[in-house]
Amino acid sequence: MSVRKLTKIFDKDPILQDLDLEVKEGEFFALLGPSGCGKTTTMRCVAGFEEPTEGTIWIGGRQMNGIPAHRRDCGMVFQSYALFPHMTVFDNVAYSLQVRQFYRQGWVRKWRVLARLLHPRLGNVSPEVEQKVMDSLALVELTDLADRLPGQLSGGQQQRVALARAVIMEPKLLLMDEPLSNLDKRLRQSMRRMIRDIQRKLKITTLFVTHDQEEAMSMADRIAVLSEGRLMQVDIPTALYSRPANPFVADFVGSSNLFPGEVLSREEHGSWLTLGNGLHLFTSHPAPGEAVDVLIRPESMTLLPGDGEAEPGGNRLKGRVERGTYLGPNVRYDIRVGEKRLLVDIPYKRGQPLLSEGTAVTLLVEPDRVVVL
Amino acid sequence: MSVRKLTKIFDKDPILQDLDLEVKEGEFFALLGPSGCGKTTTMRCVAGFEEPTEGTIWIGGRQMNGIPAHRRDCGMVFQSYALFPHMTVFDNVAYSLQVRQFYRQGWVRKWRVLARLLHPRLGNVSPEVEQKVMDSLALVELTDLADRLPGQLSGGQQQRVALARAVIMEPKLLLMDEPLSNLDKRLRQSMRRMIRDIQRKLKITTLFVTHDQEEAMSMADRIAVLSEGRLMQVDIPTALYSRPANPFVADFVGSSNLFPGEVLSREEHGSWLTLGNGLHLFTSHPAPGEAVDVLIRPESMTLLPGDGEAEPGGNRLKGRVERGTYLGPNVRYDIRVGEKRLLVDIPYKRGQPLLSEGTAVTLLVEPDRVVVL
Amino acid sequence: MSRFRFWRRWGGLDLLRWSIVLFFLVFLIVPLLSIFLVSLTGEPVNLFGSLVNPAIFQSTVEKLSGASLEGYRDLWEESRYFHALVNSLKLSTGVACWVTLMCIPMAYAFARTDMPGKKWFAALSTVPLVMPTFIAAYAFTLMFGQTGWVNHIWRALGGDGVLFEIKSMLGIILVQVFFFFPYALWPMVAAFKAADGALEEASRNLGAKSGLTFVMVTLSLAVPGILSAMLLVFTISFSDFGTPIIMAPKELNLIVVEAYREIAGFFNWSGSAILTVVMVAVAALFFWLQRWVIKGREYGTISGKPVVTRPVRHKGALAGLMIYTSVVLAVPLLAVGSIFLSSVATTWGHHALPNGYTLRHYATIFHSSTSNIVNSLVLASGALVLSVIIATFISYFVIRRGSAKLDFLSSMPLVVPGIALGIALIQTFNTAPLHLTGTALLLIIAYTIRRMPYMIRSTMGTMMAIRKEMEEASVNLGASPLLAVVTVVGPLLLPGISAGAILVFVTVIKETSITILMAPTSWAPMSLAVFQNLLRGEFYTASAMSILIIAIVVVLQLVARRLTKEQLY
Amino acid sequence: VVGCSGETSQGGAAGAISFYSPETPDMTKELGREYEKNNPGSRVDVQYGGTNVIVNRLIAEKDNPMGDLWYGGGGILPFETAKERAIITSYIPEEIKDWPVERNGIKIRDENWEWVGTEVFVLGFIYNTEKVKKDELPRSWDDLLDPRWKGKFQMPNPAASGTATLTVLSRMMELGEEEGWEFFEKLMDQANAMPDSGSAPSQAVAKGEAEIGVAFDFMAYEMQARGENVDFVVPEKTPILVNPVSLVKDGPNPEGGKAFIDFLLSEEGQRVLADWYHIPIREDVESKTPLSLESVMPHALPLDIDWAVDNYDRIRNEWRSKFE
Ligand SMILES: Nc1ncnc2c1ncn2[C@@H]1O[C@H](COP(=O)(O)OP(=O)(O)OP(=O)(O)O)[C@@H](O)[C@H]1O
Ligand SMILES: Nc1ncnc2c1ncn2[C@@H]1O[C@H](COP(=O)(O)OP(=O)(O)OP(=O)(O)O)[C@@H](O)[C@H]1O
Ligand SMILES: [Fe+3]
Ligand SMILES: [Mg+2]
Ligand SMILES: [Mg+2]
Repeated sequence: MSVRKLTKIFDKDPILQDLDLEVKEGEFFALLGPSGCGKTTTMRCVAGFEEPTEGTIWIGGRQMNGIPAHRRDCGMVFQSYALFPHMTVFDNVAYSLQVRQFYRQGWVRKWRVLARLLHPRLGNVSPEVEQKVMDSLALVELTDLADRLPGQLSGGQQQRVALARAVIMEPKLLLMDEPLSNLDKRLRQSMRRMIRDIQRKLKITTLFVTHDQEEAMSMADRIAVLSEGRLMQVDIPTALYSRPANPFVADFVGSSNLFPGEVLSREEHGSWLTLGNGLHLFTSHPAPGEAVDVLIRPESMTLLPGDGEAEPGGNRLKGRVERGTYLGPNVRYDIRVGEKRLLVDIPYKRGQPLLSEGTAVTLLVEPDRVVVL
Repeated sequence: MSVRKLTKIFDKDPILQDLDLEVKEGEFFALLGPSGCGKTTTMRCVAGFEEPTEGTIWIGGRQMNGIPAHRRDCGMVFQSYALFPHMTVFDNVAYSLQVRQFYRQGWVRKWRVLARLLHPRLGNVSPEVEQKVMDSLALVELTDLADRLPGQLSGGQQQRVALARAVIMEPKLLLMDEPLSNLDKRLRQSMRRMIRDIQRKLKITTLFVTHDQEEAMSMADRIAVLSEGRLMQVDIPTALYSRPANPFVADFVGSSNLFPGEVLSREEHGSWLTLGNGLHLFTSHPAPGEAVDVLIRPESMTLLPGDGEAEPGGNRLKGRVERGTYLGPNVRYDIRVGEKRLLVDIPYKRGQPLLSEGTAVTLLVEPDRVVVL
Repeated sequence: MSRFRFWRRWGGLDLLRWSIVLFFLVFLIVPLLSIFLVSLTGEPVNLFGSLVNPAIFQSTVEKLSGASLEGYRDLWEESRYFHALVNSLKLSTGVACWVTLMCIPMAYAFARTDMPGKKWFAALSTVPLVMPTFIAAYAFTLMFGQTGWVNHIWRALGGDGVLFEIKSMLGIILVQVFFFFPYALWPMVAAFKAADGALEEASRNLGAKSGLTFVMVTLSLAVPGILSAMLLVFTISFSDFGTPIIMAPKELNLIVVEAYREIAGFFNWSGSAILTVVMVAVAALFFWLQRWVIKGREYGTISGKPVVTRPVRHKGALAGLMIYTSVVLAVPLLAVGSIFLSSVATTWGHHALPNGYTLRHYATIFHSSTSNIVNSLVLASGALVLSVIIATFISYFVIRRGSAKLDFLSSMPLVVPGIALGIALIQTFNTAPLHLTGTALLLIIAYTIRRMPYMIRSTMGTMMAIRKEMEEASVNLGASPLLAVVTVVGPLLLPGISAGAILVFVTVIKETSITILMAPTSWAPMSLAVFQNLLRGEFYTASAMSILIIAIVVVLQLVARRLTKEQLY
Repeated sequence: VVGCSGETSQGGAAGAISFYSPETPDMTKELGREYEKNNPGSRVDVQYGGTNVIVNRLIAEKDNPMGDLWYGGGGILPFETAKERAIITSYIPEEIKDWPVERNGIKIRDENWEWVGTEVFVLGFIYNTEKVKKDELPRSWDDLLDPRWKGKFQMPNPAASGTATLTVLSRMMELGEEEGWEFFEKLMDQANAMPDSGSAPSQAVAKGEAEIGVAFDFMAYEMQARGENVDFVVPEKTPILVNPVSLVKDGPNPEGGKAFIDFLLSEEGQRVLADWYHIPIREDVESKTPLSLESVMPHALPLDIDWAVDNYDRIRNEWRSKFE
């Protein structure tokens, strides 16, 4: 699947601008970006619900512009689930299979299928369809709600129905718009696994929108970061995280400490940077120019009590605790250093209380963890 | 706000059973639970959209059963945002204020307000209302979309409108049903902060549903974990995480390694446990009985190469890497130890490649990190 | 988008669209065009005939050569027509507004509450539709005329003269209000059905009491549906001549009556054709107006994150609504009562009650018109099926593809006086190539064309409420747009459809003006029998007939409801 | 030809005849049955509709007529219009080929046989016997202006009803136009309504909504027969004219049409009419109505039909511009 120079304009303001995406056969490709950056719109263009204002869309080597949506064979999980309120969960999921049957069958059975599509009491589905549906309902753990109407489901259940409905048709291209946003962590993980397995098994090219970059990181082969309809960076997860192309990506992918800085002097192993008013850092990375952006990931620092003679080496920044929050496995501290505020994550040690506000601390940063953009 | 013996039955199957919740004045209380466990239903009962089959609901010391929804003064963010499609973003947010105005005003101005409510062109809102609305739109970063219709917004934008609409009325009780599920991490964090600040500033008692326990952990004063309509545990975040009441909670709150085990022998500093076939662990915690559940958090282990003579002490488990996945700041390894499979999180060191499948490793667990349930 | 791509894009659906357009072209536009030509020539012209038959072609050419605009010139000179137009506008606007306001509470009650006795109320409130307007007017005379029983009571209570002068604008308005309100009621019920309960909850949660919530959310969201219902009543009242013909005071003249007289009294085709053209123009104006108002108000409320809407159960509200509904229904039902009296009357003089009672009239009709009953049912069903199919797709095209022309096209028949339409059809189809005059088929088609607008009005209301994602999802799952409409949009439209179905079926059963002109003897339906009796002043038999029709319709409706647990009310 | 409702196109007297008539359906059907009895194998297809509907239909079908003959229209005026429209054609029934155009002051056939009269209609007053005493009854049209009838009188609207137009025209002929109009100015003040439908006034009288109204004799007598408390007065000078039948131009089965006309004028045909309270054109047939040709003739107002036809539309337009 690929998109060339895609531009979409809603009443005069451009939502997508010259978007270029290359998704390889069978690749799991994630779209990442702030709310309102155009992810859904991109998908809708690919699926064929929006006419691109400009640009072309290719699926499996064929140009898709002007090809009706129902002939593009790409399943989609809508952000607003778009379940059929008048059909039971079962029929919602069975829909695509039934439709296919309808087109394949001879006239007599055609009408049977149609009848069923119109009303459950008017006919019943073929055993194999039933089988498939129950299987995929099992995958999303909804077997016992098969006969409910969507209106009687919880948010997460509805979302799972939408998911099952899309994957069951085993499309050439799978478009998923935040398919897991309403699921709890555990369910989300099993769903991720499920999606991944299906995707791997069937080699379905997948375009996956999520607002949760941990999700993107853990699932995607490659990730594209959008901002305001523009492509920021496309890369594999690790690269994206450790070598972001620009401050936006750096900041968006994982929380980060990002400051404008200047190069003071260049030495063989790296260069000295200043963040202004006496904050100096040594980095082992080559600095692109004079005025640079300096990125330090919260987890790439160690926190030492007092002025931390305990451990030598690395860059040392003295500061005070502003507040500490508890993030499950980690503790996050806001540390004030000069005027700057740095986020620091350190693994939570059991029984050890949070450092109280105002405690004097020293931050230790290895030169190779000071990234220069 | 409190809920006593709340039971809700939808066509014969009980959705909520004898639910007891005590939310203190001004507390930020999170509801956590798997999809379909009854979180939304609970909220709807509190808000007055569902009649409890049994049980009573108290807000600010007054019993609420039978009191119509509009007199309960509790703002709600709906899971399906329930934005008014015929009103602009601005009017959606202004709604509650306008309504209040409407009831307060004398007849003449009443009609003005009504007219405006009916159609923006038919009247304009009072300056103070306008001010407040624009402020809260600013808080959710939607100032420039004020005149759009909800249909023209992205998922996340809609969700933020719903959020603004609920908080602007500064209710006695704030009910939020997964208000951040469609927002990207950065936005989510700023929204969290906003919600927290408002909540602190106005001391609004808040009931907060989320599927993301990191969110719950970082925001809530206390957390209640539900499962299938039953209350599992209510406690402060750290306690919930480190001292879960039962396997379900342990497993649900953060990923975990959880195995049935038996007490072999008790010693003064703790006791020896076996997980079967030669897997022995020493724990420094008192074991409640003979057959116990053993919990080891992934991040509470250290991973040593080979048979890890490098570091002495602690429990040592020999195993092999099954796979490693990349989770932003951390790396998660699936380690096979005997028949058991353990999840281990270790901080990601830059440049260091993932351990390849099959690598022999040793897991180091301090006795005090071996939790017995 | 180039025609070619357009075709690839919409495939079967598009085929359908064009065939619908073709249908209207052949059975509506060409006939109306011929009417328009008549307005120039003053003589009938047979367009299709001219295509195949040189002789007819000849005469057509001659007639056209004689065409002139003088008719239109006269129109402007005749101030009378202008007054008539103004009067008609006043009347119809008045009726439309009154009816709309009156129906809102009832519609809500039917759509969103568990009002006790709902089923019966619903069945009964179609009764007014069944009565031909002549009968309705007659019934009102029986009640409010100088010797009407209401006025007898009124005098008994010490009043003098009459409660109000019935042969007046007010009289006409009353008749139309109380006998046309179901036309608006059902589409409005459908509109309220479509609203999403979650939104009302949100509003109440934000502090609005039920009343305000109703106005702000429920009502506002129903506005498109309500408007098109309003338009419907407007056009119906605008083109109804049954009532004025019987009740118009001598000084009040209405444009439809003028048109009727031109053709009935003068056989002045050009005159009446011109007036018809004027009426269509006026209607066009109002349609444009309506579309302009609801433009961009087609917000989907039937979303992909469905929430079950619970019916209102508030005791007080229910009681209130119930009383209100009964009061509104009381008037037409009393009218029916009067008709019933006259149907069992030997004769009915100037006294409050008939002079004597008999079942003779029923005997007569059972003896003479059993076949008519069957015919009516068959014809009505035929028209119904045709309407359902076409209406569903039309409202789809209109709302989704914004083809306003189709909307207007399909709604024109509302204002074309039945007699005009009938004549147009006869003169168009009474020769080869399409020699259909005198066949049941043409009759059914005529019924469909004339009554389908009712269904379209109500389906469109619902259509607007359906989110686009619904069909997108279905298309995305591999269904062609056509199949998507059939399997997803159709079922979601059900409330609208069944609302329209009632209107179509009932009105076809009572349809007179077309029937008189086009019904072949072998297919004469009940309405024809009623009309014959009416025309000969045999009001007792006519009454009996109407009562019979009413009974049949009510029963059918209850049965239908039993069979299909349809969600209309 | 797309299937036409079973019209066997086998013609002739014994074939299918489609018979257009606005007269009482029960009566016309009876006529049809009688005819079928006399001509075995024939099928009479009675097409019912108001006069205007029938005429309009004939016009509409002009290019391919469907009807064979047309009987009745509340007098001769519609037939005169029909002549101009060339939708009827002449036929001389054998039995009456020696009829004069006029018989004692009443035109009984068209000069060139485009229509022939089958019965006689008398325009007069229908009144409610419970509300009106015999001695109050108006003797002439002028008596209608008596205050006694103020607000108690009804007549159909000339703008729509042939009956009413006939009334107007006749008064014009009798009084001359100015006085004629004055008369109607006054008469309109008397009326409490002016419905479009020709039978409505009779209905109103029967119900007591009005006490007296303008109507044709047979309407009143039919009602009376049904038990209504109504009766009929023949004014001193009043329009009396025939109700014609004529052959439709280029009808599908002219032979049948002609045969049916013959039948209408035959004794059997006339008897049927007579039994329905019409005054048959043949003196030799006894009618149920209290009226008879002899009894009504003295009241006949000499009608200049040609004048009527010529001024038909003009008068009616003037009427409308005066009274609307
Ligand atoms: N109207 C209804 N009729 C029958 N069952 C219902 C209805 N509404 C909800 N349920 C069931 O009640 C249970 C709880 O629903 P609820 O919406 O409270 O779940 P939840 O905790 O909000 O889940 P989620 O996190 O997915 O939103 C679900 O299993 C759902 O299927
Ligand atoms: N119909 C429309 N008319 C005008 N603007 C629109 C319309 N639909 C979407 N937009 C705008 O286009 C932008 C992109 O919308 P889109 O739904 O693609 O965002 P998104 O990336 O999906 O965001 P989210 O993650 O919140 O769903 C948004 O700013 C939105 O306001
Ligand atoms: Fe009609
Ligand atoms: Mg989106
Ligand atoms: Mg929920």
